Amino acid sequence: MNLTLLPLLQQLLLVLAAIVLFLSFVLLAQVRLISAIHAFAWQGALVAAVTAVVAATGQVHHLYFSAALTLALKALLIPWMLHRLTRRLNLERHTESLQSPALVTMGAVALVIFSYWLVLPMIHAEMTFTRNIIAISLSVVLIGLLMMVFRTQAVAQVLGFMSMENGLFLAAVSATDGMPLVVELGVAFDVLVAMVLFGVFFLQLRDSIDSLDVDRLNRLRETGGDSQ
Amino acid sequence: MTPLLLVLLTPLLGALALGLVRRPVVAGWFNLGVSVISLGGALWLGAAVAVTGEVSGTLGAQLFGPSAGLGFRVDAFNVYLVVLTAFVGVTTSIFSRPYMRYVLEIGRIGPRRMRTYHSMYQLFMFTMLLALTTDNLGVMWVAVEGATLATVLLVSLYRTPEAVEAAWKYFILCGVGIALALFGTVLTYFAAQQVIADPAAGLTWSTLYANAGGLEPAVMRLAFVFLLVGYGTKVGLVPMHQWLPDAHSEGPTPMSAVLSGLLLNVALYAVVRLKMLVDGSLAETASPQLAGHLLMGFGLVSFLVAGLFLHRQRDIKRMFSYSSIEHMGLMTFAFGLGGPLATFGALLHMLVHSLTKSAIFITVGHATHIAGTQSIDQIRGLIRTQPAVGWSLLIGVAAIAGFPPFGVFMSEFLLLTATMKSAPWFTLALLSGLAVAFAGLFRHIHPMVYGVPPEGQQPVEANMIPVAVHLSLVLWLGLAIPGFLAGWLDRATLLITGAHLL
Amino acid sequence: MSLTALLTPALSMDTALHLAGLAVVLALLSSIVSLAARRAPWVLRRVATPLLGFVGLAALAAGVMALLVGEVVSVTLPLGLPWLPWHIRLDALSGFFLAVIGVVTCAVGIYGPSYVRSFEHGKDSLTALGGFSGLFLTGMLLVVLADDAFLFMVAWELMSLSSYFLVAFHHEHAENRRAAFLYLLMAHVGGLMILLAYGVLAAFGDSFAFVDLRAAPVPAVWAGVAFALAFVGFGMKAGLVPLHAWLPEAHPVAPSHISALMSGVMLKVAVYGFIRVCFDLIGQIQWQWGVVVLAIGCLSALFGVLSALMQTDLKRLLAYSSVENLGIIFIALGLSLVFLSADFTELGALAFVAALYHCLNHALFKGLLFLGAGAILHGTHERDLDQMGGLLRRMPWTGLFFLVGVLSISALPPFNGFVSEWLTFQAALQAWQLDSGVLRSLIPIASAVLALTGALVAVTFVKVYGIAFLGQARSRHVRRARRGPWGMLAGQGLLAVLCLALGVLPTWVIGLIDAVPRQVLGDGLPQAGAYGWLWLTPVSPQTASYSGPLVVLMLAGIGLTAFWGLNHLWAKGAAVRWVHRGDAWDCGFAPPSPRMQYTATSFAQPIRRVFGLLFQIEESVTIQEDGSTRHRLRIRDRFWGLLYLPIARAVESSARRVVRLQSGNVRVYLGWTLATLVGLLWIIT
Amino acid sequence: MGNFLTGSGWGIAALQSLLYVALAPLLVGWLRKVKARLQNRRGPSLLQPYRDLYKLLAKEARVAHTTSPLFRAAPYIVFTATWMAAATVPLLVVDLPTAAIADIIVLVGLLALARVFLALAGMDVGTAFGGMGASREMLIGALAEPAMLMAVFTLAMTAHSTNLSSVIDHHLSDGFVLRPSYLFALGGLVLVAIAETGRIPVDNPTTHLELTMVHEAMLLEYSGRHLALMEWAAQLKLLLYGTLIVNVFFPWGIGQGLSPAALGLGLAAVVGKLAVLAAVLAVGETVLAKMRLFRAPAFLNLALLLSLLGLLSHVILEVGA
Repeated sequence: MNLTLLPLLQQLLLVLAAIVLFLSFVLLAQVRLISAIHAFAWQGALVAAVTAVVAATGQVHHLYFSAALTLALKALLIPWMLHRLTRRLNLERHTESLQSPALVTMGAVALVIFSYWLVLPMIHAEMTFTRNIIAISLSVVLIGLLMMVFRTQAVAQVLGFMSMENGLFLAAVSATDGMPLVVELGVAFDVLVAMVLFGVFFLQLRDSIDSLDVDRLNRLRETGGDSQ
Repeated sequence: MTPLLLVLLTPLLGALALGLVRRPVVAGWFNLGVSVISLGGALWLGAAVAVTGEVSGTLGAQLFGPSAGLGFRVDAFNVYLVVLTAFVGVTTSIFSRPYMRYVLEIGRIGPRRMRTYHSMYQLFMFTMLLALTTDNLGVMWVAVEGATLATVLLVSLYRTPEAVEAAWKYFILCGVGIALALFGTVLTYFAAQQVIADPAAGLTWSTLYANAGGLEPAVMRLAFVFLLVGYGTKVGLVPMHQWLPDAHSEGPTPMSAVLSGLLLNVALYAVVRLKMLVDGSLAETASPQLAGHLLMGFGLVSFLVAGLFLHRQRDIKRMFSYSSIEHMGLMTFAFGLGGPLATFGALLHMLVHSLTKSAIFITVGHATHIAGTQSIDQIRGLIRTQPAVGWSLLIGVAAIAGFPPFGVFMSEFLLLTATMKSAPWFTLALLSGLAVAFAGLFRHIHPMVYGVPPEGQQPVEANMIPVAVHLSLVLWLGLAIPGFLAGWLDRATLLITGAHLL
Repeated sequence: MSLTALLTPALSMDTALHLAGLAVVLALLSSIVSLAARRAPWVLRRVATPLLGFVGLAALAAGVMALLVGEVVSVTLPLGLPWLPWHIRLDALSGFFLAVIGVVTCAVGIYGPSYVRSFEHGKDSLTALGGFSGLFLTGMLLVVLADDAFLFMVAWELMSLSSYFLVAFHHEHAENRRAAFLYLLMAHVGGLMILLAYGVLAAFGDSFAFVDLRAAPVPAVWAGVAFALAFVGFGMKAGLVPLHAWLPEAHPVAPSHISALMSGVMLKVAVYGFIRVCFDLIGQIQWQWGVVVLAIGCLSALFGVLSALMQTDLKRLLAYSSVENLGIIFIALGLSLVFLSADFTELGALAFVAALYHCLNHALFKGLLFLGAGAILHGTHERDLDQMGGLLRRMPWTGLFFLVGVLSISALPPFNGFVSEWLTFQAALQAWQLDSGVLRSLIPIASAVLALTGALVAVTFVKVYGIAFLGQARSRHVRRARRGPWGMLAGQGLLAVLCLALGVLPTWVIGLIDAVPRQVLGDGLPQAGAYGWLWLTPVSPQTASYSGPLVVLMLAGIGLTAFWGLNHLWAKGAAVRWVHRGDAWDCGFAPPSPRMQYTATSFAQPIRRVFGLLFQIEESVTIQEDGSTRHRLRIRDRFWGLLYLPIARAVESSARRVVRLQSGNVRVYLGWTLATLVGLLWIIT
Repeated sequence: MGNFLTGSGWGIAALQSLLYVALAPLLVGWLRKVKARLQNRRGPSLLQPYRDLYKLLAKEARVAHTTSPLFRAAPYIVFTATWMAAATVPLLVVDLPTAAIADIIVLVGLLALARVFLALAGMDVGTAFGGMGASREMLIGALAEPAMLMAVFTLAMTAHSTNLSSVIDHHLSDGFVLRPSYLFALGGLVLVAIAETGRIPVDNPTTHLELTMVHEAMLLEYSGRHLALMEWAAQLKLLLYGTLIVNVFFPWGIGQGLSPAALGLGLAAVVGKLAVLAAVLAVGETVLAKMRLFRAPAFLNLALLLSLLGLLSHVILEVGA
């Protein structure tokens, strides 16, 4: 793929996607919760921007709508809700360090390479542009998952989850010019409801275990103590 | 379209209305009424499908244009699941009415949460029915995610630390799984865009299936992995199953019955639909059976591991949820095996497992009510205290363990036969798995139903009609499969595998 | 089924089939009627259990008729899978086993009503007892009648499941629950094996109907696999060593009349299954099968009888003895397989008939003995031999019938057990005709084992009878034993009379059974009755002959003459009092007390020392503080440690390992998801 | 078999059976006489066993309170079964109908029947000795019976018949053949006979020390005619085994027709052979001592081994292929 041959808008698209990926790394490594929420908001905004750019390149009008939706939801509403929740839960100053950040970051890098390797055989040569975008979004999804694995804080886990959704959205928009409107509306609605429910659960969790440390959720298990 | 609307709108409107009904007693009856109406709709739909072979159409075509609306397709495969879902919905709501009243009486929940419960119950039914009937993969995803959202509050309904924990795990794991499934859906859509002109139809299953041969194999392969891991989480395939026992054991018992009996089926239904697409796409490649092999692998692992899990259980509801994992594993294996015989067996197994397992969960609800605990060690002498409950539990477990003359035996017989024909060596694994699971179930069941009850254990008011109905149906299916059902399943088999069995 | 067809006295297969159908319907009816027993306990005693007697009668009539006519009749029922309806078929083989089921059931039907009366005031559910008894019989009858694998399996598992509920009838004792669990587990595994055997055959045939299985062109290797699976599956049900562990646990804990059915009949149904699959369906017999069956049969016979000898619990002893008898049946079947594989059809038929005859005999005398044990249990509430003694004087009729059972099972002339063992020996003695030297030398060893077994059985049952019925009572409740009701005695009496009749008139019985090998193997025993009904000459008159009637006649003649001569003629001549009662000789020490008698344990002590290696024996003598000594003896089945415990431990330890998956940490769970995803993605590219 | 069933055949059979009963005490008398001579005693008269029997028959029978009717029935059953068993062994001539009624397996069965009743009678009294004797008797019987069956099976397989008459006929028609299998079978059968008839070294028929008794322990409570029948049955059993050994392994002299000459020759031959056998037995008993009970299994295992070797050497060495 020769970058110079691409139209400017597509070049812009690549830049934006790269920043989305970078923000995933930021999310992964960020120790301060508030900053992580900010990073997430930026990621959402970038995804919205990507959507808008795709809408502009492809003249797909309903994508403008989804761009607005994404911006509202991912960049504004959800971060705002998270913000409010952290304040309510007295977590503004909460920091959380990964146990071995270097290793986790290396793992994330490996996942990026893996994603790229994965999509390599996928598509005919003329569509390399799309393919690479898919690789990026796949990496964002996987890093989101990785973040959920390594973050012990419930809010951080939700951030990871939401960042996965960002990756999905990136893929949907950039590779396929967006999904049918019904589906997109449905997905957005589900994400919103999920966020509301997450909020409910933060409160329930704090009520029941006095903390949002998911490692302390270990009552339900089979190991330890003989069953008979 | 009318029956379809009846099936879908009844629970949706019911959910909204139930959110407003304040009196728990009324809500219980209302819930039952709503379920009965949807069952009526489902039966009507079934009759319609029996006559015409397939009912399809688009809802909201006027609103969004013919291609953008909600496409529906009800064929032999999903219609029996629709009827099953509506049916179990009714019987469970029969059970749920007195049971939840008891829960309310002992103060585990208040009237407000009771409202949530009933409303979510119907919402959950709606999402499942939607997932089953829709022709759009995207909508299906939305519906399955919606099912998660609807049930997650139910799991934490009791607000005990365990319940909250279980709900959180359920939410996170299924959320992640479903997100991965969405990625798979996106990839499928992406593959579809290469071959299907109308972008709006790119997620319509019927269209995709018709063009399955043209879908890019490399993309579909990738997509299927995501879909399998995603929906597989929801099916409860090992090693993504961990949410399942937690959610089943901590939620209210009627919820466990529908989760185990229905939700898992719906997720498996989704996997099978997608497998059909992938099979079409991979038919010409070097590994045409890839999807099947993956399913077989996951199925077998789930089956064996869940069987072992059964041996170390302390909680009766957890135990039966592992049993559900085991059976879902078996079905997954069978669908993976492919071929008309295995598919027919798996379809039948879906049916009988749902019926039996929901009957068992209902009985377990009564049993825990009698003993006042879910701990296996403290449930004793049920047959003496309340013979109806004790015997139902024992017979239900015998049925689920695959003893004739119950239907589970029939389907397991078919599955084993099919396995023996196409993959004889797996039979050994299946057999040892069955034996291990069997031992695991019965070693715990025995002391619970037999023996001398503890001092002061009293019988409770129990409505055993749903259990009796379910078990009689399973018995009937074990003795003879009625012709119309056989024809139905055969048509579904034809849809899935392209070949008749009969 | 029309009533007129039933009433037509004509002997025809259709009538037989109708009778068999009637038996099934009656059994179901008995089961359904029992549902009322919850409200009205008398239903069980007055309706449900007597109905079983009629079930037995119908089955017996159907079976005998099928044997007499010697043809085949089949029908299809509109049940089952859409493409595999239930096939029913009645031929000589099914007829024979129907008769076996029928005759014992008949006796149980007579015996049962008085026996179940004692449960009416117990806590255990009478509905369960009656309902599952009926289903149990239904299952057994349908197994024998089934003509496709699916119905066979349904009936088979129905039989297992309902008998399991009967084993768990007295469920308040933990060991009974354990027995029931073990039973059900092994029955399930065995059932799966059988299913697999059918599956292997069906893979080469068109469908699961027996017609197609019979016609299936199975390659030799797969035939061997099918045979092995069937042997393991049916052997598990038949209680062959080392798959016998459930049997001595499960049979004793069921109510006694059910134990009689389980030991007397259900094990035969397993034999039926084995014969049906291996002789009839697979068909192409290989000599290795015969050797395997022979070896396992020998092992079971010897181990079974030695274990029986070690027991002190009467019903457990009887259960172990069933293992031994099934071993003998399988020895005969093994011989038959060996001969058939070498194309000696007539000799194969001889051994086959011996096996069938022993099936029938075992059903009769084991049924009789279990009913007797039930009568003792009813009269004394005691199963422990070491508490019994002197029962012959308290329960003379039961004692007499039990003695008949003891003599029959010990294979003593002129009772029925002897005839079948004699036939087996005759078959074994024809080994010289075989070409293979190895087989020629193996078969004599098998017959040596058979001989040893026979002798040890005699020891075992001398012990049982001597300890339980003779001598003096060893406990107070046994001293006050009650004579059983007439119904119970009549049930035992019927079987006792049959035990003698089958020993005295073997020619007639073999004439009936002959239809089975003629249908299944294509050849019978034309020589058996060549010299009329007095003489049994299975191979040829020159080779061997036995005349049961004359033996009885002479025994009775000489014995009575001697008795009459000595007591009357001689007594008149000599003017002395002829019998004088007195105390037993005390050797000049303390007068004999019941506690000085040999006990069941001490009786078996010499044999225990001789064959001790086969068991895990823990024996210890401790001296108490007060100077008295205490002897502790514990005998365990070696196969537990060799076979069962390792499997149980393996499952336990893998379960313990597997549960680590459920560690409780949601992050670990997510890690699994991630790992699975990455792993799968890796695999597909 | 057909040629067996004639009227005169039945008559001779009855005569032969009576002869068994009549001769049995004589054999014991002879045995005791020889033994006494070997021990440098004069010993009782040859007819002493007859006198003993007569004396017992004339005495009153005492029966313990604790016994059941079985105790009184047992002597008749034991006597009858033993006699019946003996009747099937050709004494003077072959081809009698009694041989067709019951072959060697039935013979073993009848002896087992007698043993079972003997043991049951022993246990019926309810004393320690009865049970002890029964337990030991059954142990010995359990081990002896298979050995005996194996030994006779060797014969039966050679002659292709389990009918004793046919076996003897076969031997006579074959003439003198040296068969390894017979050597083993003979050894086995002799050991079995010693054990079964309660001779030294397995049991001592003359012992009066309760703890060492086997056979006598079961008879402790018997008296009068019951004891007489039991003793007589034991003597019959000895004669039976003796006849079996001499007539099967050394059949020469036995009559093959029903003529008086054949009968006379047969009688003379069998008396002579039995006299020699008893003398050999007496020598054996004089030089050996009684074994401990738990050596008896080893003794009988040897018998079983010999018999089995006989059978194996038959199928391996003599049938060929």
